[in-house]
Amino acid sequence: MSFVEYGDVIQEGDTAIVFLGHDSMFPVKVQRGGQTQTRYGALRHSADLIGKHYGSKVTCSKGGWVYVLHPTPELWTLNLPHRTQILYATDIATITMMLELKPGSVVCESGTGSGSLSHAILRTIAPTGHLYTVEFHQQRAEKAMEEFREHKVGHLVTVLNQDVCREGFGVTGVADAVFLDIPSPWEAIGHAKAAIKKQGGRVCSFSPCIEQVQRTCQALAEHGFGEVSTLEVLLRLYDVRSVTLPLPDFGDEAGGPGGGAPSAQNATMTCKTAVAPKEMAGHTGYLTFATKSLV
Amino acid sequence: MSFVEYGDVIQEGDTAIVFLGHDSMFPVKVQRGGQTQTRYGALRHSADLIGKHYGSKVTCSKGGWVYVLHPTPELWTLNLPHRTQILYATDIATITMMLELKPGSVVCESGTGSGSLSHAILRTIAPTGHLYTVEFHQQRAEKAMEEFREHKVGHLVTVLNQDVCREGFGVTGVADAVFLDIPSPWEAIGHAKAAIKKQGGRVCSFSPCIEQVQRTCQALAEHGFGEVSTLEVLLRLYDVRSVTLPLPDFGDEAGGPGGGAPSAQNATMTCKTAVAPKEMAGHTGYLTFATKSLV
Amino acid sequence: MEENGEAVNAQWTIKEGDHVVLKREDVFKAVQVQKKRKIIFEKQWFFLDNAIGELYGTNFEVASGGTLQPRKVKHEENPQETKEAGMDNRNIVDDGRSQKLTRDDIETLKEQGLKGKEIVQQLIENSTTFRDKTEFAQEKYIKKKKKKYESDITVLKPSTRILALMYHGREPGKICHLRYDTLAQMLTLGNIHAGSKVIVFDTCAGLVLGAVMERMGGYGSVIQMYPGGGPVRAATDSFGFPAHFYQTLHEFPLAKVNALLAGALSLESEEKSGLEDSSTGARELPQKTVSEAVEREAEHSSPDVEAIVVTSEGPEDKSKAERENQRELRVQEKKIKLEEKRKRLLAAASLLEGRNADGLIIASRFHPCPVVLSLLKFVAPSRPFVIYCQYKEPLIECYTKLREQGGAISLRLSETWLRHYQILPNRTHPKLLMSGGGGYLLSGTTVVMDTAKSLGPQRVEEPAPKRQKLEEANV
Amino acid sequence: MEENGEAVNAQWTIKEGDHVVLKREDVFKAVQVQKKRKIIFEKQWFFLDNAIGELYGTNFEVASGGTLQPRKVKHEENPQETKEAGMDNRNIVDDGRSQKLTRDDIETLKEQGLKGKEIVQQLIENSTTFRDKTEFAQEKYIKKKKKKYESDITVLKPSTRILALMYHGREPGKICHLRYDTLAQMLTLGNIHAGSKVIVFDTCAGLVLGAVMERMGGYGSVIQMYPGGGPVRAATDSFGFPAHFYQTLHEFPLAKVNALLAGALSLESEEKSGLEDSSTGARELPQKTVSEAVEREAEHSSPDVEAIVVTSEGPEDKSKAERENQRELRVQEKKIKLEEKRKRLLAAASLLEGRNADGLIIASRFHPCPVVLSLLKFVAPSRPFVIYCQYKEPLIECYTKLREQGGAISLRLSETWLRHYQILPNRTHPKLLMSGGGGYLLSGTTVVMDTAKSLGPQRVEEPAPKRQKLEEANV
Repeated sequence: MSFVEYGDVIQEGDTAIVFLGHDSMFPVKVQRGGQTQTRYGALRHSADLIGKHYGSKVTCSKGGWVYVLHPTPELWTLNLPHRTQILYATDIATITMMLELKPGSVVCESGTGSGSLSHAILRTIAPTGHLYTVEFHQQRAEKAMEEFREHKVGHLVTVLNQDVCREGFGVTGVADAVFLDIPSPWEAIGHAKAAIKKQGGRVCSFSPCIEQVQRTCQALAEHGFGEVSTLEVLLRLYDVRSVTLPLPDFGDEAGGPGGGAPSAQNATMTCKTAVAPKEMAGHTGYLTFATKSLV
Repeated sequence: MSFVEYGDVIQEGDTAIVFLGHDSMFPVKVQRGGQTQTRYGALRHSADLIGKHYGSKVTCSKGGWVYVLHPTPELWTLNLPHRTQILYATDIATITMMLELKPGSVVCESGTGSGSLSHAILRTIAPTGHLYTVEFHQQRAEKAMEEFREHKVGHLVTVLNQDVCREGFGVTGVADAVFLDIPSPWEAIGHAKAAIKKQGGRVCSFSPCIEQVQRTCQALAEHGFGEVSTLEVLLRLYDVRSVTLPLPDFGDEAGGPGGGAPSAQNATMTCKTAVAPKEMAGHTGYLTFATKSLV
Repeated sequence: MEENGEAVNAQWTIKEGDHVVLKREDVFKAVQVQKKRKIIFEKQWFFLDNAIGELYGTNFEVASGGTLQPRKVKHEENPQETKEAGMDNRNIVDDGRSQKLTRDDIETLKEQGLKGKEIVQQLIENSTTFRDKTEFAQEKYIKKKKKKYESDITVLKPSTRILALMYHGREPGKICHLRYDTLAQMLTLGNIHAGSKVIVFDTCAGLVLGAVMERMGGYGSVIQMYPGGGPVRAATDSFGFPAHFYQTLHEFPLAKVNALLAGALSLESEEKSGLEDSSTGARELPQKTVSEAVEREAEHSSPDVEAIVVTSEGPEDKSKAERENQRELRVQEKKIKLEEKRKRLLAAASLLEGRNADGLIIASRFHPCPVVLSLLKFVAPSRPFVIYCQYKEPLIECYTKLREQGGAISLRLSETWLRHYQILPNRTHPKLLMSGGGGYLLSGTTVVMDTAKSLGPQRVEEPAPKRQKLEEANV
Repeated sequence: MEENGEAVNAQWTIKEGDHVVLKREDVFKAVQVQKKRKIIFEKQWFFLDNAIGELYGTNFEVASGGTLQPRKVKHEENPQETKEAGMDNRNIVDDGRSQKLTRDDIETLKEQGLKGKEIVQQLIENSTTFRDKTEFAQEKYIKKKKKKYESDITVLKPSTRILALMYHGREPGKICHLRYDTLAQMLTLGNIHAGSKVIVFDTCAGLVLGAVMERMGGYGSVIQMYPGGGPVRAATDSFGFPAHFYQTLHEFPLAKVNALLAGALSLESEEKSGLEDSSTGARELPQKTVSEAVEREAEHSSPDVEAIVVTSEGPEDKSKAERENQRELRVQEKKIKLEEKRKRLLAAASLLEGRNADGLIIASRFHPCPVVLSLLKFVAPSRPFVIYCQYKEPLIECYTKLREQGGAISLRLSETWLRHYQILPNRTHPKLLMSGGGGYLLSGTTVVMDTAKSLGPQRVEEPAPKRQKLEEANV
């Protein structure tokens, strides 16, 4: 297993996802002799995990069972330890396509944060691309590199612990795409431009506040970026349900209460429906994309 | 007929709505001896309209027919002559409820514009309320007053032709609610405050751009308004349709092309669905509400 | 109009017996003002006695012993000056020791008599990490702390806005998850206004009914259709309408709709059946009480519906008669009530019988299809109707049925998206949480039903070219 | 890796035969670069001859005779300086005479050789009402005028982003109204990446297939399932993938899925039926040509799919043989093609037979239910699948069936809202028009199918308490 290559069988050193039920799961680093407690009892790594197929149902010591899943960047996003606010799959998907990432792409990113987007980028640019990710916060930079190695994508990534606004990405003229998720993206636009290939490339900035977007768009225009476009993608999840609606009783024509009419007292009608949740994420951030054109 | 009182029968002087089909209608001022051309032929007012019930089907000279509808502020909004950009029912509904308008409310409005919101306000505050509406543009102010009279709501409204930012609403301490749809609402917040009753009241400002909202919110805070809340309401209309989806042909188990299996070549499945239109109004404006509290 | 004038004078003062709404931050609660009655709101308890005689809109602080102290000067709530948001969390090391004030310190502050707002301010100033936290974290922090230490309560006059917000926030299940902006659409699309005759069928605790009544201002008439034993008006009562509003309110049981449509509910037959009904009525009564009890769980203060009806008839005599007399009186009262009920039924029936209602508003947990098909028969042509449903599928069915049946045009199935914004200097963005859905509406306009079909070559709603420009259009 | 190295050197230069995308403003068109071939784009015609040898991303102006002139210096497009939006339309009196330039003046300007941009500028400067118009009206005005007089064309390398934008904007019907952001979700939720084995079934002109191939970068394998006579790849070809990408692409007919699942499509039987198939194949061929002709209506430049397949086999001999030889040759070629086709079928079958695909992506006009239930059988456990449908109802059915059947967890029905913004000083707001809907997705993860049901007391996806915190979780 690695985050960029599927494996069939759980092996020592793998990061597996233990799935307990809807929206309830956690990652486990599989270690010979290791043991993990779940609410259905213990999972013994050697006996219950190693050698099993990913996607298998595994019975815990208390008799309940779980599924053990192969990690993907998307499952990781749902399970990673939060060191910062993170990007979720909906924004990640949009960023990946709008930055035109594909195998072989060279990408610059800042900040690394909790590595949610980084894993998704690495998945997409492997096996021939490279990610330069810049993180201001030292502990976070170190932890990220450690995770990349554990997830067997360390060879695809360079983590730099520096201030991107002052020191840039540490590379020049190599990137196909640059992604910014920092408080003052406008201060890094010049560095982004410098990092991009001379033949051109794409840039994306993620910002929660509209004022950040305004300043960033201004900086992009000043640096000669084209196709500047700001958008927002919101996910609306639906809950599939069977709902039963009562049919009203209009009585009989003689005015008797609760007549024996076809629409009798307890008549109901059932239909399948997809219901939006009571609350949803109403905003994550604005995504601003731009193209550095051929000069 | 008036815009604040239903009538059953079409009378001379009424403004009736001629409904030709989905999203195709226009207003007609009913006049004895008058005649109106439609694509289904002429409508003779005396013979075809006057004395007929609202909601009747009327046959035109070429044999096609139309429905003649009683005017409502909402039908008027869809049919009025545009002198400016106008507010539509979705925003109007939100404004009316969030301003707590009801019979007897005294309301100040600026600008009058094409009178779309004005008619809706008048409908709601009749028979005992009053609307003071301020319009900068003289021709528009005059045209609005003319329409109010024609629609028999003239007694409920005072139209002022002045600059609300400099001269205010012409009344003090009488309003339950103030509505602003002007380029610089922040310049009129002081006047809005002055117009509202000493026991308090509500204010709403409609602005397309976020910068206007920001300045307005600042002005509201500076003038001591509370419960400042900015929101946006978007209408998503659905088209109800019957869609037929083909069922794929997986062949028979012997590998013959297009087998006589239950899922035969031309099998289909039909379902009722509600489809969103390809394009919808993505933004009209931000609505900022606030309360002038008891002082 | 006399009582109207009286109402104007009195309307700004909180009086005993008033239905009011308490507000703390964004949380509302509808209560009736009664002396010596303990109110529990947001985990605080207090008495409203001191609110009586104060003006609506007054802010109160809860003092010791649960008494309310009016605050005359109103501050803005946010400790704005302390807000210097660190743009991200980069400098935060969570060591669990970022709050320099200990629990004991806080207790001491409280004992020193510091007000809630001041305690929150102290907490913020003593938090070493506050400035480094992102705005989102800051908001959460302030909100959490505020909730714990602040206690300002405002007493408000009820309104559709406030009650719709309150129900949606606290008990959406009781109002079929009808969101306030959706209710707003219903009132506007339904052209609800003074002087009209509107049919309302709501199983939203009477919230929609109350909203309609507010918009009619006591002019015109409302016929509330109800299933089961009796109309539910818990939310309606929370509006605190003046008594005369209730004189314009009628109710009619769904169970008699078929009879009325068949013309079998004539005045005479109903008068006869009135006597038969007396037992039925009695049987229905407890049923009704139960259903209302359920509806009113959290609205302890709402008076009984019947009580209100009686109130408008004048005060009851509280004579000290013998037991026999009392029993006699009770029988008599019951008879009067039943007679009253019968009269009201006939009055509602005669309003419906004309089949000339000016509007129809439906928001129920029932399948909307049979409801709208039946009740639309009572509506005059060229009038709007609006049907709410929490789910889209039943309205798709309604749409199809109405298209097949005819008699309705401009059918429109819609939904609204509601988005709230945070407007703050350099921190402007949509709120991070939004409502997933506010339900669906089907609206339309009635027309004269086409008895002889296919008169012309047109289809009822054939797609037409964009707005036709006609010379006479604006004559 | 040699051809890869070659591709790197050549990839920035426009070459004859390249698939490129033309861009003007927000409008795209995919074409193949061919000499002396007239291109019509946005009501303008021109030849791409001069583009050959230039770099991708170059802007061209259309000069007389339809030749392209590269513009080396790139200006920002908006005549920003003229934009002083009157905040509303209050001062505009529409007298139909606001444009001081007459049609003749404009023609004169054109004759004087003014470029489109300059004409638009002139028009703006000569419009008396322009400054008084609201921003919305101004944008409309500029756009209208630009469209009429400007002609800058950029030649771009195709990508999923560009082609998805192009199809959604120009021919949404051909891609089942799949919006680009929805396609983006599919690729991410499907964990599409180099080295995996992915099953794709799309009736979106092969756009989804192309997007998947782009994300796989020529590593791994893709099996395209197709209905009818042959796979449709009009959009796929527009990506201009290097030839070696096509070596990783396989196709398998839906009509043989049951046979394959039943194990009846063994290598031997297929070899025998290969001969029988030859007539069938011939019969199917014209059918395919028709369906492709329909799909390619607007894509005149796309080469025939078979041609590409052959290309990867090497250049054809163009010997001048006698008629007999030619006929013989044609028969021979046909045989070779059929043999090739049979081999490809078997290759695809053997890829599927392992039932260990790493992902399944469906975006079709067919009812998704039977499709997903069949094709999911070819997918390994613990792999993602994503199904697109323009309508929600069929996916609700899919969801229900999959829950009943088991073998899939984390089922998620979703939709995305896409909102574009105008970011301009003092005029920032969401765009006034937005897409009404981008379609719906059902996604999930396969698991080992439970043969003996109800092993434990749990239900497969029982609602669980919020994220469990476990000490070992992050070991």
